[in-house]
Amino acid sequence: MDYELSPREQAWREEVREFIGEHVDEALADETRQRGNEGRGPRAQLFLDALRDRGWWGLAWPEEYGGLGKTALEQWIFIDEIESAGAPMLPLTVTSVAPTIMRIGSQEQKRDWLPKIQAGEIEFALGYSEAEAGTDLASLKTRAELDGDEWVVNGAKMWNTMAHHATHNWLAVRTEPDARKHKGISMMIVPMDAPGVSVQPIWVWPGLRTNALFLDNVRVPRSYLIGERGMGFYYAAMALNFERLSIGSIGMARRHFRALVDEVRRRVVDGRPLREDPWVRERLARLQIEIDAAGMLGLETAWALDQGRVPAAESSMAKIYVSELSQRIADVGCEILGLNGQLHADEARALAGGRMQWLYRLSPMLAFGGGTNEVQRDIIGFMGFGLPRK
Amino acid sequence: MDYELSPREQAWREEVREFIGEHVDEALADETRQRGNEGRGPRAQLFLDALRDRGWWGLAWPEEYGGLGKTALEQWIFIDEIESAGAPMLPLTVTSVAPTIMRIGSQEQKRDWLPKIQAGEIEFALGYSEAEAGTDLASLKTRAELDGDEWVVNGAKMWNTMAHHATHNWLAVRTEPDARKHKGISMMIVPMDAPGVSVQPIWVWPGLRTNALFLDNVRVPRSYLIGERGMGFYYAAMALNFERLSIGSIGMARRHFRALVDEVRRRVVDGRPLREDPWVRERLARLQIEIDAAGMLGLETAWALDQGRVPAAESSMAKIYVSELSQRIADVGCEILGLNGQLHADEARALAGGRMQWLYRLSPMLAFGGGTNEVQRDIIGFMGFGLPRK
Amino acid sequence: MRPVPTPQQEELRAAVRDLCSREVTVERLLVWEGASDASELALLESIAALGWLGLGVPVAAGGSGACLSDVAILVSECARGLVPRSIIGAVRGATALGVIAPKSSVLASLATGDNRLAMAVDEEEARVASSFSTTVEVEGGVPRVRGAKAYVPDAALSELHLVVARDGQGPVLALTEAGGPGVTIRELRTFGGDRQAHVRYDGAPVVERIEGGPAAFGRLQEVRQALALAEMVGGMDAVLDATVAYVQEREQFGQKIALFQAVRHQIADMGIRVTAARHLAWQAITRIDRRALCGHELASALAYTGRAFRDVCVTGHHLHGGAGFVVENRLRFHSERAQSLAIRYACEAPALEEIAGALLD
Amino acid sequence: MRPVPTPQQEELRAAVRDLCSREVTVERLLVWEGASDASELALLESIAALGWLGLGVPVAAGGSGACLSDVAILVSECARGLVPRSIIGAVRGATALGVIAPKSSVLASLATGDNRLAMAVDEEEARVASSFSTTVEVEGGVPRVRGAKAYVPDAALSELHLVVARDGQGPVLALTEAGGPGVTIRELRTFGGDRQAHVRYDGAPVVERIEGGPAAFGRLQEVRQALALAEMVGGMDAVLDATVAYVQEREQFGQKIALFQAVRHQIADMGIRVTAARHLAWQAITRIDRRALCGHELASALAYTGRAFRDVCVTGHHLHGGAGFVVENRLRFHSERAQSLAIRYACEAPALEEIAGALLD
Repeated sequence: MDYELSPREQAWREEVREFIGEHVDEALADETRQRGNEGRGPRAQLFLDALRDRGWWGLAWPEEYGGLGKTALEQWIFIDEIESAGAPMLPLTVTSVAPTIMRIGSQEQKRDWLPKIQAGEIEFALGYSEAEAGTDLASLKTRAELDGDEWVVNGAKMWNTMAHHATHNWLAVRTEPDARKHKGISMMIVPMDAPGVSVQPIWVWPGLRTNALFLDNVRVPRSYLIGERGMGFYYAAMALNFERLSIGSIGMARRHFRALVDEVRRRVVDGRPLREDPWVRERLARLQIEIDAAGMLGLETAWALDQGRVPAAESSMAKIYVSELSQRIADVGCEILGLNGQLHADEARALAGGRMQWLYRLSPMLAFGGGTNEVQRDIIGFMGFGLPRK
Repeated sequence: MDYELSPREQAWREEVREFIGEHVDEALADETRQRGNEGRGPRAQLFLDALRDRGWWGLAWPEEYGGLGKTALEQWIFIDEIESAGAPMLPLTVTSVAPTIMRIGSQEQKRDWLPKIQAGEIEFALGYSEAEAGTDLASLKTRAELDGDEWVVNGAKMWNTMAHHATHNWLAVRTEPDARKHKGISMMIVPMDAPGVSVQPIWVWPGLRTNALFLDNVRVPRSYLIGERGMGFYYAAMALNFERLSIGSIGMARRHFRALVDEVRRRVVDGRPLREDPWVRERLARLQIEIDAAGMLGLETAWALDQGRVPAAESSMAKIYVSELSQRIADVGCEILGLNGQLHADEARALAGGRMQWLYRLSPMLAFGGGTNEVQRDIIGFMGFGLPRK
Repeated sequence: MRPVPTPQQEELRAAVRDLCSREVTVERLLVWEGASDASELALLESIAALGWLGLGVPVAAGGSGACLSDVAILVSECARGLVPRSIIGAVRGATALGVIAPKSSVLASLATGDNRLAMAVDEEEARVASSFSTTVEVEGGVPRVRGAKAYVPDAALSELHLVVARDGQGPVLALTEAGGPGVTIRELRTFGGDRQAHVRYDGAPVVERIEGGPAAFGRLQEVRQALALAEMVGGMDAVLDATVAYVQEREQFGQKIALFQAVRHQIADMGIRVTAARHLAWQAITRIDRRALCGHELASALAYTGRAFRDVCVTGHHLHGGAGFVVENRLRFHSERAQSLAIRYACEAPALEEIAGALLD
Repeated sequence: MRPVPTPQQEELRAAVRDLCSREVTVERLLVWEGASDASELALLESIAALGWLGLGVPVAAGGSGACLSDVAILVSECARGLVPRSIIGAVRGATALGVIAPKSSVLASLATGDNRLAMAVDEEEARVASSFSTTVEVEGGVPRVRGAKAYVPDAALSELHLVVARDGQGPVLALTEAGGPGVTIRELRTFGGDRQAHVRYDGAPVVERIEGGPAAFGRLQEVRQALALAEMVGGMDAVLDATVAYVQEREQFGQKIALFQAVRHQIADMGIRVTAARHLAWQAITRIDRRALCGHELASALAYTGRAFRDVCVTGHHLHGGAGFVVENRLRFHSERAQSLAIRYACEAPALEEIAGALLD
């Protein structure tokens, strides 16, 4: 048994930390929070450019595509440090779409799309969910039909978060209406400037914007269907695999918890340091234990990936844990900060940067989004413990 | 809205308390605990006789059967006070079998059985569950076939708790093998001294004895089938109705909690009163809140019964709450008492009478017994909120 | 024992529900989140016209003289229907003053809605009254308030402030005019979009001093907490109902999600929490009403209900998924109020300590 | 980073598992619950013969000189297989002494099983060492132990006691002979059926004094806690495995109960707890082994693992229903050990306070 980072991993962590130390400050973290999904601010752009210059966009890419081929554990270290610093994460275009194209695209498709991604010239919104197909992705109805050498796409997508800034959409569409529902889906690229594409904003509780995407007889070249026809559901699952490390990352929760602890250390209430309050001590200690526990689950996911396994159960465990824990941190945080905990983050007096009420509003999404926690628990049962499926 | 007892209810509570004050002492409570399911001790017998002399066996019986026809709320007060005092509860013969016979039995059957029950001459074990039919009672396999004027019973029952002391068994048996499984069951009385009846002890974790009951060509008169053929499943459900107030009663939990609180008030650890320990204060306060909440659910069940409703959802809520809370009381109790909390109840030095470790062992049964908490939650969904059944 | 509303209370409830279904639209909720507008004022006037602002104000002072429990029914139903907090606050203010100062000269104006009363209780660095630094002292023959109050709900919307201060002995309660000299109001942006403010009183003259000393302050707190319990219970009911409806409507994997046992069981657990909270809350409210609180029961009701409301909201959001997460869904308004009410009225730590004290000390 | 056992550790594990499957039958568990018998002694001898008692004892003292992590693997697997606690206690005693006093003269006899070492740490009214009243003082030229120790595991079965006492300064560790003068052992009935006793030392002569002062005591506690973590993790694994197997075998309502989503989700939650606990525990064990503990991580591992083990047992019982409740079912032995281990080694309150201290003070 061994839980220590190797010297190489330790050095990598130091390197990432050093980079963060140089490129991340409170102003960047504030900008990141304030912009929400409103596209990148100037500081974030600088930061991401710096990441690209360093070659870190290709952190997880195979070396043959100019990537660094970092191990999952090294990726996990990177994600953990970035999140914990409150810096902007690499875009999904880089971490999810690109590696999928690398694996499933034809030589031509790779030649067409990867250089533009690497150059930061194009950016994708991810179009999986629909109003009636959320957790149950295989039920999606947006369809594409071949008309000569073009696909004609019709339908609507929900939660198409980056649509109002993206240049392209990475779309799951039904191309084989007669096949079984899991077998009838393909992945397709749709340029956002194609005629018939329209975007409608949807504002959600934490103050973030997402979108509904409408596709009305949108025509795209035949070659924009990436990989094989009918394999889209499995490609989406593959893409999920690239996100396993992120969805169970404890970095963000740890950052908010640290902000809360810092505030408690400073604060005096009723003439007494807040940190002497037994209830506060007990609550914070419990959260710390949970954070420690969640961290181990993320670490295990990374380790399992490096063993060449698909850590379905492990990453589901981490996802459940982190999402439910975030809710508890927010609740405890609000109560510890008291009435101040209600202040909007833009109020200068808001303690802990107003993060606790923001996390309170954000956390439900962590639990129902990305595959509800019910589905995650089912996965743990099936994949982790061999329980029978229905 | 009104949560106060009426003067009549208040007077009844006083009357019960006075009775308990006169007839219950620590020696009785100790005897009750020590005997477990090993039949009644002399003190318990005296107590139950006193209850009978007072006419309280018929507390819940209709007046036409010599009962007091007390309201559900009055019964709830009685149960709460008895449990909270640690006195022996009325036998199920009196609280469950007798009222069922009163409702479903023929005039002859009532004449045959009720006077003997009233006189305390006979006592029933309840034979519902089987090894493969626990929560899923309707799957029971013990069968009875008519042979002339006699039923011939074959099969086996599990968790037949009082079998080694009872004079009779109140048995759910399959009499209509061709009917749908819920429609094929009847209720039957089997004398324990009938040839072919045998009992095998089963010891369970809290140190209690229960039994397996074996029936090998046991012959009983035709008239021992009580009520209508094929209605047994529904009669068992009716009997459950009479137990709704007991299964969600918070009395026992409150008694154990009080013992724990008393111990904390007395105890000094590391030279400091235990009650000053912030962790202890916080834990006990939380339990108190939960006890208060559970109490309200029991009260609502009683009130709903008095409105003429079958409070299926309400009593399921109370049952879930009390069973899960008992586990928490035990856990907190063991930890508060520390190493002493492991002492067997027979050790004189055992704090709180050794009850915390006993409750730790007993509590799982409260949650899976009497219809698992999963089934109770299903019931709440269906009956309480109109959710669809499968 | 009658753990349900009386027929009269049911009538009141139905009337409120009816009003809310007409007047409290999602469109308006989104507007009111930003600021008071004409429709909010119109709703206030409708409610005043129905006599509801003065429901708990003594008849002699121009109110209906209903008991606190009736007001709690009103407030609970308003909370369920998402009536703006500023209006619930007006009911709260009038009721509280009606209870602690039934002969106050300003009561009549509160009952009609001509004036509104904000309650300035909390301070930034103090959670208990003994730490309050706001004082009432006679200066130049006039009693004046000096100090800063924080997170005062509707301070800028209200004509009158009831300030909890100290006069060298226990807490005292003093009425001041919001628009009077020496009062500075700085509005705050809160996550729930209600209208709170920091208020400085720099020698603001006292219009009326409430007699009764610490006992009056204690009673004020009880009344505020009773109405907070009513708000929480009303909100919780709304969240549970909405969620029960949603799981029977939403389909995934080819079936209503209510058919998934894991979903059903979450509904069951919400139901347990809501039921227990409702009874604990109403037991406390009715006993506050008849001044018959025993021991720790208010603390118990507050801690349980505050926690339950927030938990029920979290589960409600979870089961609603994306549909409940858009800003237009009523669910999130309830979730905001849940957090806001719990922070102000139902903090866990002091409740636990009070209960522990009752058990152990 | 390699959060799984080494191949050598897997071999050890398999060997223990094999031994347990042969020797630890339910019939024997029921006997051992009452008292040590010949079969328990025989098992102790087998284990001694395999060199496992001396696994963590230095080679120079006749042991195998394995690291603490290897001993933890052994202990974890013994716990999983329900090896009697008295035998696990013998491993613990030998290992602990091996770590804190690698040159002790009695070590060789512990490695062979000729002697067993009981650790007399706790006192009835004291939870922290600074409150201990047991002393070591020189009387008539001989250091002697005076005081009472409570809940000493296997006190009567062991030839030697390692007593934690005070000498006017910090805690000191002294070896005494259980059968020597001035030692009175009163056995206790515990709910888990293990063999604890209250022991009075009335001037019992010290056979050997362990050098190292408070640091040695600190190290002793770490080793004891590390092995307790190993025991808890082993037990938890066994409970989870048994429950996973049972829900796939038991049928109700015409289907395997594993097909009920509510059952599956309870298994998933058990799995999460067990997985997180396993890693927290092993991280702490391996860091204790290499003397590289950071901050609060031992406290965190203890609090989490102790709670998780008990919770997993409760869920295990729940899903087993009646079948797991009969005294013959192994499940309840694990549940007893879960409570017993948590009470002794993984109390929540001090762990929380240690973590809070690390965060806040």
